Amino acid sequence: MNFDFSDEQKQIKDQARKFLNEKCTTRIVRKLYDGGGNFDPVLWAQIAQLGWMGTAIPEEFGGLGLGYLELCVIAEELGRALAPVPFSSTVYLFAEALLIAGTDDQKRRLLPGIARGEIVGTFARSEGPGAVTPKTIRTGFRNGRLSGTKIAVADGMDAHCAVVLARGSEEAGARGLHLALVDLNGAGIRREAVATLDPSRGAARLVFDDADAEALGALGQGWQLASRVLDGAAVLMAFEQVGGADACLAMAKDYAMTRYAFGRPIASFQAIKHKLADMYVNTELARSNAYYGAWALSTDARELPLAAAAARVSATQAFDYAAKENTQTHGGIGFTWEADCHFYYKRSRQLGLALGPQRAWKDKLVGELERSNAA
Amino acid sequence: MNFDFSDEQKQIKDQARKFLNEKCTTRIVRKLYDGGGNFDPVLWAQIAQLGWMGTAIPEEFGGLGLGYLELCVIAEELGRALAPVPFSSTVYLFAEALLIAGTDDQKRRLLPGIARGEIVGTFARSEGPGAVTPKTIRTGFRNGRLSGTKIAVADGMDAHCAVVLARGSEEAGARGLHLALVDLNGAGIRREAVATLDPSRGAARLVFDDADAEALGALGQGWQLASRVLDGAAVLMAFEQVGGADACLAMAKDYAMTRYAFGRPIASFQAIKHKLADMYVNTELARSNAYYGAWALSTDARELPLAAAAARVSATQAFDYAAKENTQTHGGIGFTWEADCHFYYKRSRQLGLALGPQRAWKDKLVGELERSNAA
Amino acid sequence: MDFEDSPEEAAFRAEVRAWLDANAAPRVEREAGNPLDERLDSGQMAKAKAWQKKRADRGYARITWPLGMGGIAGTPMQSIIYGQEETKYDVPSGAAFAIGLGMCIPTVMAYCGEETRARYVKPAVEGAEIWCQLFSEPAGGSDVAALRTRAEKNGDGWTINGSKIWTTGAQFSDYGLLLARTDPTVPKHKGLTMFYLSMTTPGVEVRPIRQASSGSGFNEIFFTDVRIADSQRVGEIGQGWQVALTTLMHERLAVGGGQGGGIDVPQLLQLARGLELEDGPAIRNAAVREKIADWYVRSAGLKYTTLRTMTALSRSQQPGPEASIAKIVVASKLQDLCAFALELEGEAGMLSGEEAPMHGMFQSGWLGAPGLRIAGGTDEILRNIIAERVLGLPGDVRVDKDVPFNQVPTGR
Amino acid sequence: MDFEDSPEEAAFRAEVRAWLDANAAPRVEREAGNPLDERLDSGQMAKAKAWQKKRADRGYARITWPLGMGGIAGTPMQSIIYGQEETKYDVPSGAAFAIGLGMCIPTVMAYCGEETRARYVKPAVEGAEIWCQLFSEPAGGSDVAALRTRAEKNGDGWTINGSKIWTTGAQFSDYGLLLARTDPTVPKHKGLTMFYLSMTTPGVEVRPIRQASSGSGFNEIFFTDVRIADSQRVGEIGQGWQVALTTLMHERLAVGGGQGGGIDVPQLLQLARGLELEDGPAIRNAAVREKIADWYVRSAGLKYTTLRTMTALSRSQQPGPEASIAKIVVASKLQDLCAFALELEGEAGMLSGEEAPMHGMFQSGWLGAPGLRIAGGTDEILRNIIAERVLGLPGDVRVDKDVPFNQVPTGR
Repeated sequence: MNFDFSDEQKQIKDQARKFLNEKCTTRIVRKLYDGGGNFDPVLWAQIAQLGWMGTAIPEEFGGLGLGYLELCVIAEELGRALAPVPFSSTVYLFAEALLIAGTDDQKRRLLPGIARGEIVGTFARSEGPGAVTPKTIRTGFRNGRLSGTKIAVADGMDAHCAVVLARGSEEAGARGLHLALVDLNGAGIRREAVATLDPSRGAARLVFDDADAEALGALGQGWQLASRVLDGAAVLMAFEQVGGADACLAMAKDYAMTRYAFGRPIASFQAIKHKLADMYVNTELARSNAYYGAWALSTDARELPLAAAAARVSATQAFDYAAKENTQTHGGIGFTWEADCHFYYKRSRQLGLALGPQRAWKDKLVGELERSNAA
Repeated sequence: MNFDFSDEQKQIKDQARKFLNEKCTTRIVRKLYDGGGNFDPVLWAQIAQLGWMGTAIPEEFGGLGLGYLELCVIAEELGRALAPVPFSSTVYLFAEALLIAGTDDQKRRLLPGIARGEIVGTFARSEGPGAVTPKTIRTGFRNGRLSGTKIAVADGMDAHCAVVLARGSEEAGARGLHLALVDLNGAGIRREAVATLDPSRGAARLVFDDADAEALGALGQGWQLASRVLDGAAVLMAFEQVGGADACLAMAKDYAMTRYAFGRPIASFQAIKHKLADMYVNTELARSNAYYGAWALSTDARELPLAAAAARVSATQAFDYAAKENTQTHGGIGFTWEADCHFYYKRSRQLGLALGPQRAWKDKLVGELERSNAA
Repeated sequence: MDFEDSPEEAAFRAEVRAWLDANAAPRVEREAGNPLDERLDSGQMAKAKAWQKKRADRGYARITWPLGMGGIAGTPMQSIIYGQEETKYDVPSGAAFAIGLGMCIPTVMAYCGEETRARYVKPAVEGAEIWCQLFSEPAGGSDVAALRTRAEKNGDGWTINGSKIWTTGAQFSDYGLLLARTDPTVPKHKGLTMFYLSMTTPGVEVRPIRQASSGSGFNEIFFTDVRIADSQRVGEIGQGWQVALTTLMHERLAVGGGQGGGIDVPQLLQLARGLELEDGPAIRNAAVREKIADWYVRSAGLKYTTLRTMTALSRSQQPGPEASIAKIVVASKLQDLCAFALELEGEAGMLSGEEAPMHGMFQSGWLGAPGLRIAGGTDEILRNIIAERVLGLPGDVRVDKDVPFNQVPTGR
Repeated sequence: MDFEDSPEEAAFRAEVRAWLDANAAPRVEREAGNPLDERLDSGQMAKAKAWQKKRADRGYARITWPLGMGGIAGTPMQSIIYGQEETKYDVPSGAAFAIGLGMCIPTVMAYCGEETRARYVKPAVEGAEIWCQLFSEPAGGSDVAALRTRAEKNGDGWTINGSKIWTTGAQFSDYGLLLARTDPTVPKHKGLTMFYLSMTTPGVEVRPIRQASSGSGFNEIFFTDVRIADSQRVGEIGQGWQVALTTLMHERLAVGGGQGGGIDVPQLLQLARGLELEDGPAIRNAAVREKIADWYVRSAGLKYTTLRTMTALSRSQQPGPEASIAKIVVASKLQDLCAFALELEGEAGMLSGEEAPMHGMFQSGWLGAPGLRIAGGTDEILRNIIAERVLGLPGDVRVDKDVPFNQVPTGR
């Protein structure tokens, strides 16, 4: 039985944690909250230096060629540190879309820049409130021209390129969808910053008006490819969420141990103890589900869709609970702008919505159970 | 503002409680659990003596002609006492079906006997696992003959008569359904006792094989009439459920105050205090929703379907929670056969399923909200 | 059982309505907002004060108070009826006066001499002077009596040093009711004394607290060598906790309590009607319907609980303990319902402000909800209160009970 | 990261499989039942004992124990591998020996002299003698150390009076490990002493406890003037609690813990596929799907947590504290999932036994779940344990800490 990270992977994790502990305190998150831009470019440059963006990118495309397990442990630490950088958009989504669907030329053109931290990428799917289904994709992609609006696109103000899910033909449902690769600095593209719950993670409305774009992957395969990209991203983001949940538990514990009421630490009251025990239980379950997702992703297993959905749902639930009950444990002080609790509260929701809400993943999960049960 | 029972109604309630405290201890429930029959005939005779079955039956049909508010307060006390008698089947369902849909002759024939406690009645709707929808009603009622099977029919072993929801024509959906009134001692009827979760409330499988029956209410109105009957019964049963939840809270509190662990009453531990506080909150909300249902029932208000659904859902949730957490508060001793906790646990589920599960009532509730919102 | 006024209530309602008709315009629409971010600018404040004066002159400012003190010596039910009717008119909010009139002035009336009462009651009820309550401290939290702000006897007056927090309305208050520690060598409840003071006294500084939801309805107050006279003492030295209990009891008498900022089932229903999910309109989705029903029965349960309380008042009975449950139910419901709404909105749920569906109502509710679960008693403290005061369960073990305050462990 | 055996593990697995192939038939089907109602009739017991002997002879009865004592001095991982393989064969349950070998005998091995060990260990590991644990009492509950069964020194032996409860397997046990109070005048943990005794000693009476779910897996044991020798003492006088902690520590080392009696998501999925709801097949209903997903992630989370624990064992590391969470998760899930299944079944959900869908599996699980939430530590105690032992939070205030046991308040 070998269901854990290796010593080498754990070492990468420890180093990442040490680095972020030092370079990515919540002070830099606070700076963005107070209006300091969409992300922290200094931190971005530093982690590029460490090669993190290229962790799972093969060496032939300029990456470190390590693998997904290594990327998972880094993701957990980024989540714990609330790192305000366009990592998930660029690495989990954009680079993965290229790796999964790109031509050799497309990979050569973009992946080395990603690995060096020079290219920020994103993935644009949603066009407005409600579920994202093939029916709701109205952005058109025909003859190399892209037209339509995407909102809210994570890191859309800072991305150089995007992969866009778009309709290429009138063919019904998913079969008419393509993935389009677009340079966001080209003509016919308007970007508008949109405010989101989490000011430390920028987002945009992208308006394409006959913009130049190229196909990524086979035409008509857009929906399937996007699903596969999302599965991988869900696993990686689950590690970010587990890291965030873990950080909340640690914060809540530290506060409860040092905060006294009625002559005793509040950590000695059952209401607090049981709350923290529940946080722990949820977080451990989420961690285990995320590990399974990591295994499935790293082996490109048949079980990936199920494992990804379970990791996603479990991690979203754990981070939600930990973030809100961390604030509650802190009491009034936890609801002030000066406390860090709200950074986690807002991030928990942002991550929980970014790849689509729990509901959609639960539906997918049960679909996978039905399929595997029938098989 | 006059949203409470009157002093006279409260007096009826106090008297009912005093009477049941004395005559309906859990000792008689235990007798039935240990195999003493389907219900307690002595208690049934005593409450007939008090006229409870006729509370809402007009005087001209042999009842006391009081009203639904008076019946509600009695229902709460029956629920609190776990009274093992066929009261709900006979009074909330069977008698109400007659009052709502019966001809003058039918009423004259049966209501006086109900009021005297001589006739036990029931209402048969479900034919097996899953939802009860017009589609699932296969029991046929044509030319005064009834054929089909109903399960689980509460008090079906002891009832003299039943109202049966049956299909009278091939017309699609609800429009082909009738209510049939049938003497269960007639030819072509087989009854089999079926075990249920709550041994103190008997139930049966009723098999009709070309049995003699008569129509109750207009043909084709069976579904609508059944809905109206269920709405009323849901309100009345909500009072039973609130009574049961209240009893659980009282039991849990008494136990927690007298049970010591670690040198202090367990009632002083937050885990227990907060559990009891939650029981209280749920029960008070359920009580308030039940009161609104009582108002709607007693005035036959347009709001009855919504009020009944809310009362039903709220009371089911409150009793479920109170019954299971009462056992939990008692710890090991609460899970023994000798303790009374399990009587409430089992009754809570039995009542929660008897008129159809929460799910169906929630769906109806939202349907009503949609309608009133659209109006 | 019905929802009708008694004949007396109906007559009073008609009288109120006639007066409101003559003095105010009907309300056109109500706006939902974050319940924790209520702020008044000075223009609004002037209007609020003018309206308060008008109400006081008519005796509708504090209906249960005596004639000539802003009231008509009315019943609690009449007070509720007035409130019900007033919400139908476009009048300024009386929120700025709520704490002063609901808590501070009743305490002054109960514990101060004739002269002080004559000086302060009337201006307060007429809206000319606004009061705030200075009890909570950073070090106290749920343990209010563990406050550390010192009042030291200094000649014939007192010197105040320390700070207070979570003070609603301090920025526009003229006076404050201050609970301070006068003797740290006795157990915590025994060393407290109550005072009042002008918020313009030298050494008093008010700083707004910025909340996690961006707004700032609360303040932090700093006291640096603030000198006040002994005549500003309210009650005996060392009796501060008993005086404070009077104040807090008045707080609990207020019917209702929790507010969800106008975000509830109807709004969720509206959202669900407008959104498409994977399998069709959200309103047809069984999971959505189930949630709507769950929250509806809690909202409706609260609504009818309030009507039961009002019925008790209408019958001149003591209201039951049911009123304690409102905030517990409302705050968690607000948090869960808004989180669910954001899920329905999907990726667009992360948008805040006007970009989001329904003007970002659910985002704003979700951001404010953690505050609502804490302010005025955390969920946990409210459950303690229900367990102890309503159900009569024993209190927790009290390790600080008989210990001199300055020897109680503080972890520091 | 993978789920493969290491080469050593694979070799051991092959060895075990070969032995099982030679000694047992493959399992045909597994039956779900109520986890709390496990009982053995005498025929089954004879078979179980025979199989235990066979395993002991091979060294597979207690793999981590020394050679010649039913073990092969193996690793915890080998023990797990054996367990995994054995479940694939149709062999008698070893449940009857679990408490004796898992808890009682390790305590005997740790605290008793050579002679006693030589007498008792082998018969126990070979299944000839069965042991039970006599700690819990009606008066104790979650506060195990508050037990009241007295052992009084009497000449060169002891006289036992009192009663024990929740004793699993007492009806077929030969010996019991007994924790008794030898000095009620000192604080509760200090006045305890551990003994062992034959369950056939005069004055010992075993009565089954009937559970709310109808079954009776537990017993109550009464001691009336039971005489035992001082040589039956385990550890020093007054050291009983320390000895008991050894016993209980062995309990905690058991991997896994909670069992849902084979009622979980796959069974619910099967039910949902077969039922029609108002709007079509239950499996297509969004609310049903949401619940299935919620429970699936909890079950899967537990499953993979167990694999993480096994990985730690496989790597010869200390398993993490994750194992503590199993029963909390399983018990509540069982109760909620079964209640939900009953709701799906509708009015027919109230049927019990064979009349109900899927042989009444969900009814039986629902009836047993309250017991699972209590037995072996209530939900509340387990949360305390996680908070204190895993997270390192402080214990609750202990009013009975330094008080002589006979002066601790009991409410009586």
